Amino acid sequence: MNGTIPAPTIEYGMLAPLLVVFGAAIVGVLVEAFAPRYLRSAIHLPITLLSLLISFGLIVWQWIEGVPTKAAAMGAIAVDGPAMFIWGTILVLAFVSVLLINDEGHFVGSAAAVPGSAEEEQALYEGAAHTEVYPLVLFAVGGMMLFPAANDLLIAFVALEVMSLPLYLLCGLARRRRLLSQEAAMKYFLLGAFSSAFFLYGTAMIYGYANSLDLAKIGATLGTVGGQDMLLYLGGAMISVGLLFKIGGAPFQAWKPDVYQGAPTPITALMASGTLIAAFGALVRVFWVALGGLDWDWRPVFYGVAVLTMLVGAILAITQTDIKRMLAYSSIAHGGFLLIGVIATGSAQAQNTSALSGILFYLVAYGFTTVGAFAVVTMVRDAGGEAWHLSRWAGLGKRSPLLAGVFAFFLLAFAGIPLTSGFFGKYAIFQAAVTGGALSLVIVGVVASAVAAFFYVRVIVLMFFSDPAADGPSVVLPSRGTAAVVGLAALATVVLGVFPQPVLDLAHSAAQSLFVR
Amino acid sequence: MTTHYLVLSALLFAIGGVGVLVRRNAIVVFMCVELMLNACNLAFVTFARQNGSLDGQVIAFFVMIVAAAEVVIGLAIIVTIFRTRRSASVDDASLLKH
Amino acid sequence: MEPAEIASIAQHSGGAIGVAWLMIALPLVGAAVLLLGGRRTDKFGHLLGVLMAVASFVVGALVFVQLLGFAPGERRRGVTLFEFIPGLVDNVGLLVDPLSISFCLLITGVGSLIHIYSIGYMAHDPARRRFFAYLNLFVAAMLLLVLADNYLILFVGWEGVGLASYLLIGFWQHKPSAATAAKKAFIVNRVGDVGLLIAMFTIFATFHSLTFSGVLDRTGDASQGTLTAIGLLLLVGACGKSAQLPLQAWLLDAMEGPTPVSALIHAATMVTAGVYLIVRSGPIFEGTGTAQLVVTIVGVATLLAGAIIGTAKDDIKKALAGSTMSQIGYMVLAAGVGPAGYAFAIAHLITHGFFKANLFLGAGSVMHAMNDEVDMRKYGGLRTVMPITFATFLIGYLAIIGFPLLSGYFTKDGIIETAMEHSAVLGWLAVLGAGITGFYMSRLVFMTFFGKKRWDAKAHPHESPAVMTWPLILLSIGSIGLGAFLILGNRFMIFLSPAVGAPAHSPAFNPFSVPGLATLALVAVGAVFAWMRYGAAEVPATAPRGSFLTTFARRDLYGDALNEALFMRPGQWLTRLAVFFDNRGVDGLVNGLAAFIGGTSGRVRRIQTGFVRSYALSIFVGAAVLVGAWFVVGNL
Amino acid sequence: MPWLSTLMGVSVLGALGVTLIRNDKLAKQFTLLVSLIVLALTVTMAVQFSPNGDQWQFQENHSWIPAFGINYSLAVDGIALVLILLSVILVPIVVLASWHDAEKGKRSVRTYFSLILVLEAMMIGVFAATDVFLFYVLFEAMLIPMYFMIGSYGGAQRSYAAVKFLLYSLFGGLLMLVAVIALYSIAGKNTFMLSDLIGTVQDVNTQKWLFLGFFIAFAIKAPLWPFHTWLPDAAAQAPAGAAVLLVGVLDKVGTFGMLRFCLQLFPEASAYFTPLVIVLAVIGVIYGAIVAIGQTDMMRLIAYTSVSHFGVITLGVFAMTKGNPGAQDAGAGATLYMVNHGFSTGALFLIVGFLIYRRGSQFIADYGGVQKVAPILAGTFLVAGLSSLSLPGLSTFVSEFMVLSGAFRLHVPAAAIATIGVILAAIYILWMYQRTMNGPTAESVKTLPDLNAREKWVVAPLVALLLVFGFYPKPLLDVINPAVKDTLSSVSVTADQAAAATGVKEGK
Repeated sequence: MNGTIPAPTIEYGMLAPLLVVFGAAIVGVLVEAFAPRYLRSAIHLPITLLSLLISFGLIVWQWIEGVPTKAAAMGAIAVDGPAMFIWGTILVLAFVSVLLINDEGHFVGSAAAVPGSAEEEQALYEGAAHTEVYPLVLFAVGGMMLFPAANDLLIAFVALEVMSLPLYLLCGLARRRRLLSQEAAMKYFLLGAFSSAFFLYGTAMIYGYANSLDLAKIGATLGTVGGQDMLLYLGGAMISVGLLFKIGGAPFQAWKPDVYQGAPTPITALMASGTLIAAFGALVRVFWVALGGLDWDWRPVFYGVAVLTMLVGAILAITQTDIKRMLAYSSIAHGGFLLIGVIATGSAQAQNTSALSGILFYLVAYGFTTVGAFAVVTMVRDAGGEAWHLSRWAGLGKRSPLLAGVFAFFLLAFAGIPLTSGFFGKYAIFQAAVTGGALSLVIVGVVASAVAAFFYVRVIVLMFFSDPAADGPSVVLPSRGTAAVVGLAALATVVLGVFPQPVLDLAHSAAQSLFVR
Repeated sequence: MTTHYLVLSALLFAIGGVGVLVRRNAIVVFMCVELMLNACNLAFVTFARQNGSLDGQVIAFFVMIVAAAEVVIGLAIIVTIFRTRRSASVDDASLLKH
Repeated sequence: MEPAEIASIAQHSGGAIGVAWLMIALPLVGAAVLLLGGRRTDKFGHLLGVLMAVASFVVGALVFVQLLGFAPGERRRGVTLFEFIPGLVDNVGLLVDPLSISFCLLITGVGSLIHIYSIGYMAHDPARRRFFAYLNLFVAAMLLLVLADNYLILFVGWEGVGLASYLLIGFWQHKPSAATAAKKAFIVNRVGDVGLLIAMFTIFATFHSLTFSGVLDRTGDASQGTLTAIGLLLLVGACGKSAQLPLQAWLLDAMEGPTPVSALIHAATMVTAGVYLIVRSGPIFEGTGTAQLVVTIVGVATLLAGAIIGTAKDDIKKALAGSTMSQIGYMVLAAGVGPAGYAFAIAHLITHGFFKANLFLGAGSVMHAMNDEVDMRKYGGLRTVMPITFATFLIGYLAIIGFPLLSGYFTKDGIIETAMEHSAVLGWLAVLGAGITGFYMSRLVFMTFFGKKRWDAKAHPHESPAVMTWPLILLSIGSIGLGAFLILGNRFMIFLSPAVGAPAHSPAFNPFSVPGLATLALVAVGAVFAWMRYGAAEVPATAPRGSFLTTFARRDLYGDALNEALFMRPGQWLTRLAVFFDNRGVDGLVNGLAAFIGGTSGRVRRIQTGFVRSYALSIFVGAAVLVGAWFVVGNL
Repeated sequence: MPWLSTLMGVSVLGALGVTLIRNDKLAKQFTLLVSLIVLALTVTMAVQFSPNGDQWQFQENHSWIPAFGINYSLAVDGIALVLILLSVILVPIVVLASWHDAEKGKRSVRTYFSLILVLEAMMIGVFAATDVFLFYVLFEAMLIPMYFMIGSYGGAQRSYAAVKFLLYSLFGGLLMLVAVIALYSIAGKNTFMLSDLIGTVQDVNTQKWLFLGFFIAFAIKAPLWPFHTWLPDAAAQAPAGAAVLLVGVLDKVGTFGMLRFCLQLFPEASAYFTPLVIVLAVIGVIYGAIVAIGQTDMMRLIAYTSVSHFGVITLGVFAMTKGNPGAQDAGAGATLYMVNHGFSTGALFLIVGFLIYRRGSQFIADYGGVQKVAPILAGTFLVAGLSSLSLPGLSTFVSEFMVLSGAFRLHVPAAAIATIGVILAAIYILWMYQRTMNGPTAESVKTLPDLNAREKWVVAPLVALLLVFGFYPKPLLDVINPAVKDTLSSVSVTADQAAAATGVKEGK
């Protein structure tokens, strides 16, 4: 002990994208506190969108300037290629989701009011709105950005919570079907908290083993400490519980269908894209940087998880009758496919690069398609709000061919039909896996894809080949925001399916440097 | 010596975990989660002591703050659902299934 | 036996032979014009058809004349037409030689007469134009069959005549029996075709060629076993087309077609294609005694079977069909004997073409007069009302039973003599067949033209118009003189020998040989017996029950029953089984798999109970399993 | 001039154009025009193809996704050329034949015709692709337009049929995807170009697995017994025009794939599996025919005949193996059969489609004696049927003979048993003909009109092609034979053997 503690250095420049988002979130809170009610919405939206844009711009600028090769904030936050790629993706998807969120009618006027009570009526009458949604979303987005960049398990934990806590709340804010919404919030919250306890306990064990929470240092410690393997295994397993919970890996997937179904659809879109991307970013970082030397141990375990996840997702989706639940199961299955990519890593640099770039590309492709799909879900409504039950979708292709066509296209992308983005995503992952020697996993993946194709195709059958019900749901004229979302998502799905090269290049160069240590 | 604390921490964590599984009241379930977090804190502090570094103790503070934030959110959600359903039993909220 | 020497083929261009393809093309164009022209050609369709047939005959005659101009050893002329399948059959070519030209003249000659006859016979049929189109098509295909210089093109013609036969048997296709008969004919022929196809595969695999010159000149290169296999397979093909046992069943049903069809296709020409095939492939058969033996056995068996069937039929056309089977049996028998028999086989084929066409057309004339009645028990005493028909029919009858000095006498006797030389058993069986022929043909004539009138009340028989009787007259001239012309002095044998090879020793016609006399005697016995039963005695209007043997003959020797029991019924069962298996088994497996996955999904989704505590439990257990797994894997 | 891209481009632009035309009738005429332009362009291209020139002609090669080593690479050899010709000839015919097909269901007529043109572009691309990955992409993407054509415009069971078709094919395709990826990794050349990949997989065991991945996909597509059960459903439910494109062209991609990819990429494995495949093919020939005999629905019947015919084609493809002196004949025959079968089955489907359109029933039992009221329809039906049973003089015979003759030199019993199929073919065709066209005219068909002018124009070119190539197959064979020879040489048959197989040509 020299008595002097060196002052921490913070690379504000590198962290600027994060800081912008968090800053904007805090501004949002202030707006909520001080701005008059009727102005709030008008102030929030520009702030939110602008902050996301600025943040994105900063990332682009930084990318052009050159990707940093050293972790920022005393090694706590790694602003490296993959992190920046993920940031960019999350920001774009968040931007798109905000457009969706901004649409009228998704959120309850007063969350505290009992559903069906006079109080609620009053709130609706007054046009009350939970404008807190915007800062909450920004906080969540900030958390999503921090999570995959966390180079320290403590930061990871904090990021996890920063990302999750606003989402718990957002889940409970649906205007219609409020019982479901509240139930979803509660389930998500309790299970989320439960799983982060596991994550934290695992962190503690790792700390006990390595005497550090810095991922790089943990990685360096592996194999140098004798007789403490128990701590390491326990820690690794527990951490993976927390991470797998977030991506919905089996057997930790149970929350996903319920929460996806109950949450307001724009929030589901944000979760299904952003959270998944963030969680995968974190998972990959933790398991490569910190536990990369232990891959012989975690790889078989993940192998089992991946197989189970793909099969559970694909098989359970088949008999779903609710479109949002079905998409949730589909998201589980896609999580399984992505896990193949995680397992595909190997010792060789090139192999790791191709696996990582595969994962990154898949995340982009899936993220856009899924936001687009949920955006379409928001537009198909009947008297009771969004028409979730699949039987209500019958004959949609005849009523509004364009919308149904776009949705069918998204579904085909989910199914991984060539000339859609989903195909190249899957291809990139499978290819990395085959090269990495995980052929058997790819075969399971292929079988799961075939099974999964069934329920995507079934929706197309309903929309196009069945006759419409007499009192079928109508398609609301999309607001400019929603239309933009659907259009952008469709465009991304096409472009990534036909000319994936630019994005592949980006993902590749992001993955090239791998993670900073 | 520190092993005992670790065992205690593990026990607390397990008790918390089992509590989540067996208790119906949402508040109690949530408290059990808090118990698990605190078990983690105990482990952090123990390891800090064992390894002779301060990090673990600092971490414990971080965790407490996060836990506090979690309480705020959690109670808000639980109270809302209680107001709606007049029940704090987690088993009553099971509309979303299959 | 060593294959007989046959002359080599000289490529030819120019002259009539150079345009020999016109023989085929003319009727083909006729068919095309009539079929594509539709109703517009109704008015002159029959005339165009006749014109094309006659034109084809004229070309054939010119070709024949040119061919005669060559020295005997140079009478095999090849004409290359156009490229076909590189590597397999490089060119489509024609082979004009004594064998093929004989057939051409028969086909176009008899064919033209039958065309002319049909003008009258089909005068009242609204679809007469189509009939002539099909007849033209047949003539073209048949000529292609005999003129082809390789097996593959032969097969094209072979199937072409099958198609024409199918179309013509089913010409009155609104009649279910006609449609069924047509289909049956085609399918049974296809059984034979399989034999021919596999024969061609084997030939190509062995000789790397399908041209006659490429194969038949090199039979020595192949092993005995291969030659036997090829021979037997060719025989299967021949059996199908020529209605030889065991593929005879279709011919009797084929009589559902209009009578000129029966005359042209199912008596004079198409059914003899099998004989042509065997004779043309002579070197192959000569290289293998086994195949030859089988050929002769099939021939004898069929000649007897056909004759027996002929004795029991009351349907005049079916009786004649049985007779046709039987006569072709003779030809096959002769063809199986080798070069010594070829000339007789073909000569009999030609004379048979004349007298059988004569008989069929005569029968048609009778039917024409009797409102299409075919049951001979309803005829009787027609000789007075239809003198020309009777006279020509009588000539045909005498020719077929081998009455001395008429055509059949010379050619059939030749066959019997040759067979006798080859094998006494076969010879005597052939003699026996001749005796039966005497019986059933006499029966036919007596029942039709003699005895009491047993006509229907509505029947007003009359002599047919000249357009029908003139062909009869011309055919009966052939029936009288052709045999003597061909056989005496071995004229035909010598003419044919460049194409099929000369026999080791030329048999001279000997009218007083033991078999010859025995034949005459047996024929006489048969005729007398027939006179006693059907001429002198009363013919009952309904057929008596008869003995077991009669039933046996009436039911076509149980050929159909056998086919039904052996193929049709099991086939139907197999089909049903296969359909069931496909729906329930193969498709069931696919659908079952889908149902299984769906069922699994339905059951497994129950784990998603909706209770947050059960989700927590799954996380807890999952965590425990994960931890356990890490430990297990880590300590491996 | 980038011929192949132009062809695809014209089709795709046409497809887009059709969707913009508001007037249905105009849209149809436009579609017909586009398809005729494509046909004209293709013929112009085909004329410039020199049969004895380079194996690959009209090459185009652009990098598409360099990250994965994928090229947009097109070229044709003789085999691809004739199959493209088949496709572009069938499309205008199908368009003309489907004039009123899409109107029944009150569904978008424009979409239907647009889908046809999209499909046309993909059909051209899939045969012309010389990049394995590009082939795969089109192979799978083709399913989608066809899926919509069956599902939206088909019969009562169309959803079931469409889903079954899509999932079945997709499953096969995914297995192939695994093999494609594995091939890429094993070859390690960072390219999917077929020419670069040939001969890269040396290990026989690996070859076997990769072979299976490709083969199962193709066997499902083709369809080979026992992977065939999707076809009767799809063909029976699809509108006749779609059925023609499905069975006539799309399914050919399966056999084409076997020839182009299985044999060339995995020669040893192909040789290893040849006995198995031949057994399956022969079972398919006989089984398909027997089941066809037992059908009561005409469209299903024709579908099963195709199962039988695909058996023959597969037999031919796999008779193209090392050491078979008949390899050249078998391969050229199989290729020719693919073309002929397209015309023959196409004609059959379309004519049956006309019949069904008139009477509104697919069941044989609902007909009888149609010949009397509609002789031209009956006549053309018979011609198409006869080509299906490979009557000599019609082009199917030439190819069937070549295949069986070629296969006979490899395996006598297999070819002999397959030959029995010709009897069964006669039974199913003629029995169907008899039950529908012959006999007394059924009451319900007494007023059926005969073919109208448009329908005659549909049938005439098909019948003409069948007849012309039946007697003069040389133009096609001249193009096919060198390509087959080149293919054979990469299936490692030595030049001498191939020459011996071609035999007579040089020998004499």
